[in-house]
Amino acid sequence: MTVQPSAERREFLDVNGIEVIYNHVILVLKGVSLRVDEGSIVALLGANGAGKTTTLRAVSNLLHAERGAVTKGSIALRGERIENLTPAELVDRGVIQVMEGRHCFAHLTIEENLMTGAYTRKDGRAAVEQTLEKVYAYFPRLKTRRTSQAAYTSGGEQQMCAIGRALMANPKMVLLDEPSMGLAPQIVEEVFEIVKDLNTKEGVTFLLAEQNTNMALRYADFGYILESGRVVMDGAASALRENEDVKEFYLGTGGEGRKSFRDVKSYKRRKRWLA
Amino acid sequence: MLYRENGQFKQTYRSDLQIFPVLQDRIALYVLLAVAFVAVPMLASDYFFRAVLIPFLILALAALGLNILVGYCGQISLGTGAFMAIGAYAAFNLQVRFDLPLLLSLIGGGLAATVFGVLFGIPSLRIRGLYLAVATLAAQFFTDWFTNRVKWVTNDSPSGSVSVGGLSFFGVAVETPAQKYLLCLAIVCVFALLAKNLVRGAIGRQWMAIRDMDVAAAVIGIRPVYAKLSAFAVSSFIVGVAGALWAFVHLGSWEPAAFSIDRSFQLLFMVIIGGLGSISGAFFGAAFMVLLPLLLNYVPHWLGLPLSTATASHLEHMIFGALIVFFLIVEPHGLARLWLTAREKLRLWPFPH
Amino acid sequence: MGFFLETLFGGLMAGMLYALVALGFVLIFKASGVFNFAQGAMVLFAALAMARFSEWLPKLLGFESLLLANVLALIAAIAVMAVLAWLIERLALRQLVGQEPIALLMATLGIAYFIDGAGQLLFGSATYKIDVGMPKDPMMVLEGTFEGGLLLSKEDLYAALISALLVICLTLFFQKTPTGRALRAVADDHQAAQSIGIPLSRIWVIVWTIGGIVALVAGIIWGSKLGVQFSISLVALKALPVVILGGLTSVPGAIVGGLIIGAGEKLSEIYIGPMLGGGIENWFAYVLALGFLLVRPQGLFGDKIIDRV
Amino acid sequence: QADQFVPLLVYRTGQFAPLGIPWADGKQDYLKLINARDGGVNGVKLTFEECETAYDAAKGVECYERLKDRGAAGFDTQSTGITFAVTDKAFADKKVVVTMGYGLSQSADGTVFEWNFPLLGSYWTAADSIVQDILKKEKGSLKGKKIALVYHDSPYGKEPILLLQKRAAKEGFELSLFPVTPPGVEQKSTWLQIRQQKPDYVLLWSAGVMTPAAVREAQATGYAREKIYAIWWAGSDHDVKDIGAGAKGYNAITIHNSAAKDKVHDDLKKFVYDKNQGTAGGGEVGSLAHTRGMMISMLQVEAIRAAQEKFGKGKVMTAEQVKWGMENLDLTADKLKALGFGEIMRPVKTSCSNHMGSDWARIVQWDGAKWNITSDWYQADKSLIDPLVKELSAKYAADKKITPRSCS
Amino acid sequence: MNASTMTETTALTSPTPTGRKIGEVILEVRNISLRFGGVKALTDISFDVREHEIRAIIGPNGAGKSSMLNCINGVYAPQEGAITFRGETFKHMNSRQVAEMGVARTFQNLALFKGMSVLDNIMTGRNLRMKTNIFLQALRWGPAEREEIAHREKVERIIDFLEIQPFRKTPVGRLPYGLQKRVDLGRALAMEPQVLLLDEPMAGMNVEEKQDMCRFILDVNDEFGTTVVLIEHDMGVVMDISDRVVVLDYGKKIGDGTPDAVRGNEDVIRAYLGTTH
Ligand SMILES: Nc1ncnc2c1ncn2[C@@H]1O[C@H](COP(=O)(O)OP(=O)(O)OP(=O)(O)O)[C@@H](O)[C@H]1O
Ligand SMILES: Nc1ncnc2c1ncn2[C@@H]1O[C@H](COP(=O)(O)OP(=O)(O)OP(=O)(O)O)[C@@H](O)[C@H]1O
Ligand SMILES: [Mg+2]
Ligand SMILES: [Mg+2]
Repeated sequence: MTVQPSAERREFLDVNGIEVIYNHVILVLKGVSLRVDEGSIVALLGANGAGKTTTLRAVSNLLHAERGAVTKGSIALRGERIENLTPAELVDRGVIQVMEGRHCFAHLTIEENLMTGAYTRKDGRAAVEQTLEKVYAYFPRLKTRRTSQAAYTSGGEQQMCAIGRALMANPKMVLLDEPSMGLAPQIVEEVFEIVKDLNTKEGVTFLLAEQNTNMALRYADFGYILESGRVVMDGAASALRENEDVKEFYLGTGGEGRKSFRDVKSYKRRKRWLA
Repeated sequence: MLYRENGQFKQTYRSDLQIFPVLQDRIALYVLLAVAFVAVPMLASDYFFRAVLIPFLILALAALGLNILVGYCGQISLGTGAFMAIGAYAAFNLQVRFDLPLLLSLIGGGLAATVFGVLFGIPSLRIRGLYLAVATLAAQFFTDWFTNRVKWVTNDSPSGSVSVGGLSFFGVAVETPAQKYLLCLAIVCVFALLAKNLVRGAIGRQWMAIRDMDVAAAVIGIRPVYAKLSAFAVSSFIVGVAGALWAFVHLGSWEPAAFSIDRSFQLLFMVIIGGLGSISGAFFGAAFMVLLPLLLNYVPHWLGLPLSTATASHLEHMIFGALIVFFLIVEPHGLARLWLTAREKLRLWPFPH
Repeated sequence: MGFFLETLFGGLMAGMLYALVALGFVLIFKASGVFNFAQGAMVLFAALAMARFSEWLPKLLGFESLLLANVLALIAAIAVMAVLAWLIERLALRQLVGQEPIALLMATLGIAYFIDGAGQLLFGSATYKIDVGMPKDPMMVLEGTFEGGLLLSKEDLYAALISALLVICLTLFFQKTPTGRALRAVADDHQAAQSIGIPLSRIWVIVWTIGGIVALVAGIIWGSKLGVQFSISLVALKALPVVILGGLTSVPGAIVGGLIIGAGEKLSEIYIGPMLGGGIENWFAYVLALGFLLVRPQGLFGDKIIDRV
Repeated sequence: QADQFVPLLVYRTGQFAPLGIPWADGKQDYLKLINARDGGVNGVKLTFEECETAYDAAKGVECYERLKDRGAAGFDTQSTGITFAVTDKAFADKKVVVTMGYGLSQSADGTVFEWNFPLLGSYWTAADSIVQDILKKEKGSLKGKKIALVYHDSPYGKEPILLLQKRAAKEGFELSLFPVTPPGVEQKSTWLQIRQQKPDYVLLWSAGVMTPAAVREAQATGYAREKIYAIWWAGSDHDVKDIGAGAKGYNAITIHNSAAKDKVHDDLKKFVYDKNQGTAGGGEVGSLAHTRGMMISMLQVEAIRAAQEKFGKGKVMTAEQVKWGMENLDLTADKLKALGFGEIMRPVKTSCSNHMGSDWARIVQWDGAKWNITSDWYQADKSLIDPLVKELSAKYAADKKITPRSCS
Repeated sequence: MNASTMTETTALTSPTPTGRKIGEVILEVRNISLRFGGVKALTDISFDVREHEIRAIIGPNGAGKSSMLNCINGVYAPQEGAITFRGETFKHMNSRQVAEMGVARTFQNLALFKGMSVLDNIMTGRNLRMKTNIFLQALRWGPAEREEIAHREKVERIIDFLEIQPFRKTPVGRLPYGLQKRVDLGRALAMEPQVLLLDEPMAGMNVEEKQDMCRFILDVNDEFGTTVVLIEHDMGVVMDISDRVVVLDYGKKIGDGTPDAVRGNEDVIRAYLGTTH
């Protein structure tokens, strides 16, 4: 099921040693490099504050609005440098981000929200309608709430809306920031199935930042682990799943298998891979 | 390397709760105060007092008051001019009708403004954001009309313009620009300290909580009514005192236009440019708004450019507008934040991060 | 009765004129979430451009026809407003994406200063004339029904018609076109709009250009009434209660708000004013708006203010 | 310093710029003329600097502070509001304030207002003269007539009320008041009320955009423009030019002949404009506001000249000395003629107690294209105005604890 | 209470629910119905919460879980039904009253005070207990300062407990999501509540962090006997730490009971758990 990044697969996204600074003073990424091959699913893992969101923002060029900037390194999409493109130009090239924390358009209805996702599409109404139906098929819950203003839908519904909206653009690559957050377990499963589905059927590439490591590593081909703004470990998903450290800290199955949350004895001093 | 807080450990919460926990900052403040109270009165010219320092101080005070409302409590007000006017006219009436001493007139003016402010603050319990601006604008236009139309407000002055003279503070005449300056400075310092205490205390946190997310604030037990109205009250008190000072000390005689909507806008400008939710921001903002036009006015002179008055004035407008946009781009949180960032950099210097 | 009706009509017409200015505010707010304090300055700028071009172009190109002069000036003024919109996007808005509304509001105040200065520098600060042939003399209707007839201003009637037309077009644009939808999305969340590929820059140039054109229309009508001069920018203050009452995000709201404010302030001035010494219409308009807001905090037709936890 | 400095407070921007610009240009042009033609006042060159107030009192104060130490000639603030704001300061600083045709009406009393010079007329004299003209039209009786005052709702607009009330009591007409909230872009309700009440005359104390708005609204509600009388600040060319025929019949009061042509204009052309030194552009020269500006500068220059006669020709005068000159102006018809103002204005004679110098005015009417003189000169009714001046200046003195000086 | 003593106490705690004394019913929700226009968010829901227990509410997205909490603490006014809290019955309460009675709450979509520092955010939780008047505060005099310091000490302990010391003075807006959740919890804890309503406190956390969070919740529950009502989508967490579980679906209650009972419930499996769990 997992595919190793290999020479035959074309490199899609190449992030090379980027440094990101917020507000001119807060250094968050300290030289992050990663590579996403065309048609693969790559997971970005790490603790809260490790810099996953920041990395995704750097790729999709949404840093600017957060008063952040890439100060070193380069980002290339199929060999083309993209640091200076606008987010809209990136979407034109098929790269779209699902932002952390949903960011639905509060005053628009669910359906209008989804339709805005198709803003850049030029393949006609019919095709857009078709995609819309596809999204509704993925998330039936959205269909029942299609005329509600997004602000008045539940957290999970908004999350589905945000993902659906991105899919409406017919993207080549999706940057998913914590897609599973706030979703009910079987929806989480469904979301990952959708990811897999799009990946295999339509060849969409995914870069996902996820806290649900278990799920992420189950579906991803390759994974990177970030700590404090650095990549501390990378490898094929299957390999990471077997790694003892990963097991202990991210899967909660270190040592003698899965431990009850009730039995966790104390706050662990986090073990760091850093020197 | 001089600006470091290394080695300054805090043993008690009391010391951590100081306004300026860093020693160097405290020293800088004392130096600043010494300069302001001692050196400036000896060195500055009359022009500088009257045209720069006094308006700066009074407007800073008004901005401070407004900042409590807008910056800390998040209630946009375009009626600051009205609150100043109420302060000024109330103080005027207390002075001419009851012959109250200056300090009491000022406080009376502040109290009148407080009542007025709370009254026009009541809609804030229901109306929010820009929509609230309309309530404060109602206050503005109502006051414009009221001070113009209702005769006893101006002590039956037929033209509606009024004046005061012969100011004295605890028996000391406040006549020369330097004396006026010192009076304003003292008042401003006292208010700045009181305001700082409020905003870093429980009530300040209530204001900010209401500003940032009022539903959540209510859930943790903050009463929006109390928080909002107290912000209106405190803010209009300070603004009212500033209005009275503006009228008594700066203008001497005035007509209602002195507190028009332009003044309201100007103060809002100061607060935002200076930094919302920051006491020092009021001072930065006032300095910016008072000094910049003067500077822009003088620059062509210094450069010997033969600009006509009109051209110079239009250019001044353009540059002023452009600078506002520029500063917002550089730091949307105002000059005070810019200053903090600069300080943070200084702390790290010579390392970039 | 006749007088009451006259006052009422007069007020409604005046309200339409306010609505025309208010429309500019609504448009930009609805489409970018920015409350554009520069709207008044834009009205002035546009009117100045129109007035001066219609004066300069005939001289420059050597023709006499007033109609031609007006048409050419109109085109030139629209072009100028488009350039202005482009500059505003380039130099200000683009740099402020994702900032809090208050910072953007402030920026528009800065822009207002800039435009005021630039407008007067380029076009002069004396009084100029716009003559698009608006009829100035009154017309009398229903002379049979009421003694002395009812007085109606033709100029106001024309203005009202133009406003209504603009409103219909803009409402359709916002509700029915994908661009309209994108504009509303931008107003809700700049970042999210960017993230799904809505090109903020282009959108903003479009919106501000439309805002500029609306300002131009308002400027022409007010300018032909009052003469074009700095004070034109102050009509924005009359439009403020209108926008707020109608709802910041509602195009038809601007019209309804205008009608209410217009009629309300005239009636109040005439029937309540004398008791209070007169001159009350200015603040009364705001108090009226305030009264409505207490019932509907989002204005009559504004989007509901959302607060959810 | 070998030059005599003249501070020029002006507003070339903002709401009132259309009035302020020609006014400011006129002030400057005349100073340039004196320098170019006469080489200054008895050889003392005049220097000057403008400071932009935008009609804002606070900015005006700053300008005053900025320029007050530079020299000694009077401040013409161009604004009633700024005059209010600087009057006390000027008293303390001993600086001359010249307010020709505006300012505080009671400041004509030189015993209390030592440093203020509301030359040539105040709003009281203006209102009085207008009433005189109306009286004449109505053949001497205003019993039972209705007169409305439509005014800028500010101290400026309110100044004439006191006098009009006195006049109303005397003549038996009914005075109704219509305040218009500045800026006065929308006046429909006011004019609808006027249409309803049908006053026989409307006096218009307006400023800036309020004037064209009022005339337009009068037109739209069908109120006869012939029945409107405006104060001189609402009677300039720019106020009605664009309305053209729509304003035909509109009356305004003036303190000078509208005559745009006098010797001073010829000199101005010859010595200043032909040398490309002029301040004004286009057709401003000869407009009411421009001429008024020149008059103000002329009065300043003559005060300096008068002072030099006493304190030493060819010397730079101090403020104290200029004040003396202001108080001892005696511009007879002959002198005015020599100065090139013979056609423009009437003689002026000031004294220690009389700081106004002249209280004559006349009416002009717009014929759709230009202003025409339609009345002879009226002198304001001293029996009404003098007690009012006394009363209010005494009140001012009491408020300010000023002991009026003796002028005898 | 700080991290080191905590470790000891937790080590002593027995892993089974019986270790704590579950008391009487403290909060009872009866026949609550809530509609928004045509949307029926809640239909006739009843359940109770006992003192000291950890009560979980689960259900698919849009089931009405958050709305339920909003009803309990007075943000929404249900059209029907009543809530009994410690013997007193209310149809609708305002948020302030609820807070005064000792109910604290965290939010699903972070509702922190963005412009304030972590410390100040948590200090707001102490608001109800701070009594000095505004004048004393302005002078920061005697009682005002003493009070401020006393509460600061309490808050510092919470900060230690939640291990967010380094961020004390950071504006919360800049913190990563997971830490913001912790601050949210801290603010609620600062109220020293009797009942703590937690809306998806562990969303967006990795296993390690969830373990920490569970520890915090269990400790609060143990140490202070705080009753906890918890909404959570991570079944592992819910099954492990809760005493009883309510299951909502489309605004209706479809299950109520111990974790094991709920896990076996057909309806629940179909509507929520799916097959994998
Ligand atoms: N706008 C901002 N301004 C300043 N600092 C920021 C900003 N956004 C993020 N940071 C800082 O950058 C660091 C990394 O944050 P980021 O959001 O990328 O983490 P993350 O890995 O996505 O965490 P989480 O899993 O909690 O979402 C954090 O320490 C955070 O405080
Ligand atoms: N203020 C409101 N106005 C309109 N509808 C609302 C409002 N609040 C909630 N709803 C609707 O009520 C239903 C229940 O919402 P709620 O937020 O309680 O769901 P939830 O169970 O918390 O879901 P999730 O797990 O996704 O957070 C949803 O369909 C939502 O759209
Ligand atoms: Mg993140
Ligand atoms: Mg929820």
